[in-house]
Amino acid sequence: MKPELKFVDVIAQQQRRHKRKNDLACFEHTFRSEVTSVYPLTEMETIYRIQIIDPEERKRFRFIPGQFLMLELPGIGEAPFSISSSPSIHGEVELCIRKAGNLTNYLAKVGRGAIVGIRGPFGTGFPMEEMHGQNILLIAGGLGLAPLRSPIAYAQENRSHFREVNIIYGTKSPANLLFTYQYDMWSRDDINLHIIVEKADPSWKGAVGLSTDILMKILSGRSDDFYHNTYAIVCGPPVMFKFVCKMLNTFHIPMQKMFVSLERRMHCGMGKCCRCNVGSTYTCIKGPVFDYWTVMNLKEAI
Amino acid sequence: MIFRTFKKDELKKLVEILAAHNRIVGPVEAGRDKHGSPIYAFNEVSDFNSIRLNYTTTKLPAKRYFLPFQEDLSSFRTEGGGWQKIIDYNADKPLIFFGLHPCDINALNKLDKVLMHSVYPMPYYAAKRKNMFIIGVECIPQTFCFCRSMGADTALHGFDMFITDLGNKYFVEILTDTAYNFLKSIRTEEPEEKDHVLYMKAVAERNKKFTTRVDTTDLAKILDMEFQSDVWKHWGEICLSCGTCSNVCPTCYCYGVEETVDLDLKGARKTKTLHSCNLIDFAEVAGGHNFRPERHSRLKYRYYHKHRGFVEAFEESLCVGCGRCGESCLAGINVPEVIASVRGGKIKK
Amino acid sequence: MKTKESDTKTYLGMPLYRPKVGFFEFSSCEGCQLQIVNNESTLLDFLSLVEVVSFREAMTEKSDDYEIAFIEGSITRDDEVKRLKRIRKNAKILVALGSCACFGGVNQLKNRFKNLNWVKKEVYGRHPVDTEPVRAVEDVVKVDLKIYGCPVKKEEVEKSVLHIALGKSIEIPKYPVCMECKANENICLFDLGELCLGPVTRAGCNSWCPNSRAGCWGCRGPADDANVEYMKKIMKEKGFSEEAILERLECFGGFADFLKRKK
Amino acid sequence: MKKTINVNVKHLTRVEGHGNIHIKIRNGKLQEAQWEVIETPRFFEAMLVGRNWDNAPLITGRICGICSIGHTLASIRAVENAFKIVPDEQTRKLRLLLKHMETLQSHSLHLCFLALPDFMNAGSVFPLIKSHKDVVMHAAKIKGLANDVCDCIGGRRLHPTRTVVGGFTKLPTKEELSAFSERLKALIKDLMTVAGLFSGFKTPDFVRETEFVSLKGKDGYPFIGGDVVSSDGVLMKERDYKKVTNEYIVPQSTAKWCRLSRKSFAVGALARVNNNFEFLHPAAKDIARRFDLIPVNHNPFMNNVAQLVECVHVVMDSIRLIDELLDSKFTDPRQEVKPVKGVGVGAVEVPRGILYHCYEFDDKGKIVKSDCVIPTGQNHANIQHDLEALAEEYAVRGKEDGEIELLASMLVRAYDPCISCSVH
Ligand SMILES: Cc1cc2nc3c(=O)[nH]c(=O)nc-3n(C[C@H](O)[C@H](O)[C@H](O)COP(=O)(O)OP(=O)(O)OC[C@H]3O[C@@H](n4cnc5c(N)ncnc54)[C@H](O)[C@@H]3O)c2cc1C
Ligand code: SF4
Ligand code: SF4
Ligand code: SF4
Repeated sequence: MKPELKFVDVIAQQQRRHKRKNDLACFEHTFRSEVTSVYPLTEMETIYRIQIIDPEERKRFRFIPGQFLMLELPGIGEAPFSISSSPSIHGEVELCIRKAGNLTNYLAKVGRGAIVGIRGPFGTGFPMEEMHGQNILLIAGGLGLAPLRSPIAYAQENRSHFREVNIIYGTKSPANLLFTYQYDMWSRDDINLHIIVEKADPSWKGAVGLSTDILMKILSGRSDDFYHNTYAIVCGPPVMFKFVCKMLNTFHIPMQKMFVSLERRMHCGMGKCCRCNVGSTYTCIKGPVFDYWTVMNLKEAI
Repeated sequence: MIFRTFKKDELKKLVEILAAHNRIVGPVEAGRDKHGSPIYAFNEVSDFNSIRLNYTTTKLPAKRYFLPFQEDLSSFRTEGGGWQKIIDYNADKPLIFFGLHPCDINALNKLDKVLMHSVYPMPYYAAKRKNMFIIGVECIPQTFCFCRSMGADTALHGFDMFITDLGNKYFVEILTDTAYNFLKSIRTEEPEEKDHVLYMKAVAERNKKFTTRVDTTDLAKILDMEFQSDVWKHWGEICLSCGTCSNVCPTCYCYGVEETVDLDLKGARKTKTLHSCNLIDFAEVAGGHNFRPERHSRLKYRYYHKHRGFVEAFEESLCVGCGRCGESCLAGINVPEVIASVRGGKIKK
Repeated sequence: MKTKESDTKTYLGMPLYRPKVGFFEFSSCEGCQLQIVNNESTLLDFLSLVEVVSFREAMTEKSDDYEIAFIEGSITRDDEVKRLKRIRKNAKILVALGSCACFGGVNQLKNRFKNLNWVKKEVYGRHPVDTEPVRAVEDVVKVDLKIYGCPVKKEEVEKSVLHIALGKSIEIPKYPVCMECKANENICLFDLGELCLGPVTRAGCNSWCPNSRAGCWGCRGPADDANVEYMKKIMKEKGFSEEAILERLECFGGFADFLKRKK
Repeated sequence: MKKTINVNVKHLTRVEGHGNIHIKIRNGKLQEAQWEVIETPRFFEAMLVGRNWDNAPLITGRICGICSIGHTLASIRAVENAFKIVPDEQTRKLRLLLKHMETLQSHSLHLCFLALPDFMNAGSVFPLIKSHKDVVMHAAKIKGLANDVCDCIGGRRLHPTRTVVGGFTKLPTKEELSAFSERLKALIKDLMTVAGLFSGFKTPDFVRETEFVSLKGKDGYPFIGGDVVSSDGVLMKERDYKKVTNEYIVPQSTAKWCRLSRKSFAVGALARVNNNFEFLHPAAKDIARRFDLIPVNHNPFMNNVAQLVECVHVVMDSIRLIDELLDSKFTDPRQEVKPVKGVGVGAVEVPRGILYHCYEFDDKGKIVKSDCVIPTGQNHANIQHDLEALAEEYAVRGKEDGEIELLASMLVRAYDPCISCSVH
């Protein structure tokens, strides 16, 4: 026998496995997808509807609210974005993207019909089913409404499963408000929508202040039953969720019932590149959705 | 485990036979430093005589063979508005690694945990790792290594065979049938009782030579408690943020991804480059916000990842105690001193 | 050179912008421009991305109708200031090409001498010559992009131009040369007993000099957050003279701020 | 006869650096012909004062981007001469090989990218990429190979990193060298194609007798060090270069001018070929004869041909050098350097002529004084006198402004001037 090593083909080896997360081929697997609609929301944010091209892949694609995708434009870049649409629609997602740098600026030039790549879904989501039978507080600040739009859609579609549903949405100014066209629809399904801006302009007739102002109003004077049976989902800049969560905590809403979504730099989405680590926890795997207790225990999270 | 012994001159024969049919990577002398001492490196070798079996530690681990500094994750052919993605795991041939020390074998075992045995295994690593045939050798402890403290001074698995010098012959542990079959091409013998005694003596001799110790008791907890400690500021002041420690570390695997378009616009590629958590842009996000803008916060993170986070996830730390980072650091920042200082020890100025 | 066909070039279906570019040299060795002509294997692809309208070193035609102006060299005389300001007016994007343009390059070494008259006399005797203290381009006009190096790396120039054409952002490494040097598996110059500024110099040259076993002289200037103060201490502890360290740091002008701060 | 002619070329193109041409002819008489050098001086000689010896090659290499290798080698030679270091044979051969490749790179750049458009009625090489793609490709191949060899031996093609006082920091591998040897052998065909193209061009007929200065060949065509010789019979030691160059300052130029036996002299490829024809490789001699370049030739436009001849010579000689290097056993590339108080001069034949560097050191190896004399600086006066004669002659022949402008520009370009370098 010749003492010669045989080449081991890992691709052939992994064919035997079926669990996607252990499948070697899923690492760089990209769903070729088409941008089916582009709708500008504000000067900075645009909503992109993206559909997986292959019908089989489309059928199999599932996600839970709170999860994110890696969106790729070959040669330009790849970046993580929260899925901003209803989990009941398969193989088609909406991403609300703010112009922030290389990829996102380039995306702003891409029109309907462009072919992009998506990988995912990745990360943890909001435990919507666990919340059944409970009150929910959906609190967003600024672009935080993007990840929140998916649980809102879920709450809307499954309205009967929840008790009281409150959405609190705050932005800097009326011009920054996202998804204005959907507000009526949200209110219609017995969802209390509260909108507040930090700085009004002459046309603004709504509330002015911080989202904590509204939260205070909603929470004050409620019964212990309310506090004990309420879940909160908080999305927004770190300063905002820090204050909101602190307030929720003073009303004794359990920290494990408050959920936040963290944003970090990400290059893989699969717990390999380490760029998203908080302390030494992978935001892409253990997060981006964390309960507040966990966040409190993470070094350098906020 | 199956044990054998063979005469010293058989080793050359074994390497020559293997070299005739396979590619071999081994420790060689890459140059001499200003004092005339040899500097070692892992390189592809074809001649047994260029292998330095009694090498101390290589400056860099054999990382480029399983975690290359830079590799393409995929390439694209772009035409009109469309594109096609082409994926290549960049492994095409098996490689024999001749002469890895226990720490470097243990480093691979640690990398396996995160890169192969966690969710989303990394095919680029797996493709190369599965094609490594490893012949380990016993090391000579150096003043800067503390593998013993990290529990990485002996390799129990992760190799195909492992040889120990018994004076006039080699003692070999055989872990895989491939290794067993390879050994058929030379003359080996069943070890006798006196070989076992000799082996035990050799190991004890070596163990006596470990001089540097790191106290790892409750380290994960202590690191947590000392998160705000001022000692980090001291190390941050002298750290150059140059990334050398990560580059020479056999277990550092963090990376960044960049996409580039070919100059002729006909293609594009997605390239992975090893990064270091000590580099300024490691945790910088769009808009310029940096989660770790200060040097000390980045340096601290490196220790947290290795000695706390990894422990939490895999019940062992991501450091084998090879001491390479401390040896290469121009500022002299090294694991034993940093950990001692976090535990409340004095810092040498 | 004008060609119509490439006006329709696209990438991923997006039309490409084909900028008109001009190359202009000031006080310099013209090596950075030469680096561009020196890229024999990729020159044609490069030229199809841009429309070169002014490049005195290579062509006779010239035009003031350009969008990107590549400025090579430092500014040492009044007529240069005027010319540079005129170019700034015409150009949408002004690129400082190479260390001379970015920091004054080796030329700024004459600024070491407080007395410019001594400098003039040393070279021209009593003959009158016109010269001013050397300035970097950004000390005279606004600079939109800096491409570092003495000389520049052609790959970096090509990439920058490609990214402008594509509308992609241009990223230059923020970390130091050591990172690339270790990736290239070089023996550290300090192990060989030589000086090297790799730990504080901005990467992007792929550790050009250390690859040749020659220490880095810092031609690309400091990396972001470069720890120059401590590096100086390290070099001194390794037995290098204060003078030798200073000569290195001041050679290309990139570390001028660090040297000033000390005084 | 044309009575009035005005030629004003501001910032002559396709040359390195900034220079202007002014010609004024009134009533058929030459009133003014001026070669004006307006380049900004950078004061390299002053910059070096007070700095350590190891700075010299690194900094002076930045005098010129085109011949940075030549500057580095001249600087190294000056330091080595001052410190009494004698480079060993291996270093000498590698340096010569590096030098050859710079010559090939620079000559091919000048011939095919800067001079060629004049003969093909184009403003630059860019349109030729479309119309004469094959020629441009041959030229790019020649230049590319030369640059690749420079990368390999010098560390990079421009501002070399491996060349130091005492030798090299790192050697090329023999595999690399032998691969280049093969590529160089194949390059002869490309050179012949370019030669074929140039043989179809008409060299303007213009002759002005001049003195040619170059290094003197001893056991080969001269490139690095040795005695200085002139076609008027002057013979000097390298260290006495000042007696050859006799620099002086003129108002119209920031570069200094030179003279020797007459009011001006010429250096460069033509001077070298004229003075050292016998040492050329036979293949190079053949090309010279094909173009009627027989010494002593006094037509400055023939410098282009001389460059072509040298291209052939350096390719042939490089193949020989590589063969010899491959047969030798590589030794330690770098000698130890011990500074000595004193003066050292290094003369090197760079593409455009003899380059001198001279430094004076104190006992610690600090530079006390430095001086660099650049080939184009030595040619300026000659260019001026050629321009005068050319303008006069062609005015008499009744040429138009445009034609005279082109001829005058071509004349200056034929010298392949490195203007910023000459001012430094
Ligand atoms: C889980 C998650 C969900 C997100 N959801 C949204 C969303 O719904 N809408 C939205 O507009 N933005 C979202 N972001 C932020 C978005 O990823 C960044 O704005 C985006 O990466 C900017 O990329 P760029 O190439 O345009 O910017 P550049 O600054 O040029 O980015 C270069 C690279 O840096 C990394 N990077 C930079 N900033 C970030 C960042 N903030 N987070 C992660 N990586 C970064 C990326 O890997 C990117 O490839 C999300 C981020 C995370 C982590
Ligand atoms: S951290 Fe340092 S000692 Fe530990 S494995 Fe890495 S290089 Fe070796
Ligand atoms: S040689 Fe220079 S660049 Fe390379 S590792 Fe050493 S200090 Fe850093
Ligand atoms: S190693 Fe240093 S001196 Fe050399 S090119 Fe890079 S930055 Fe410049």
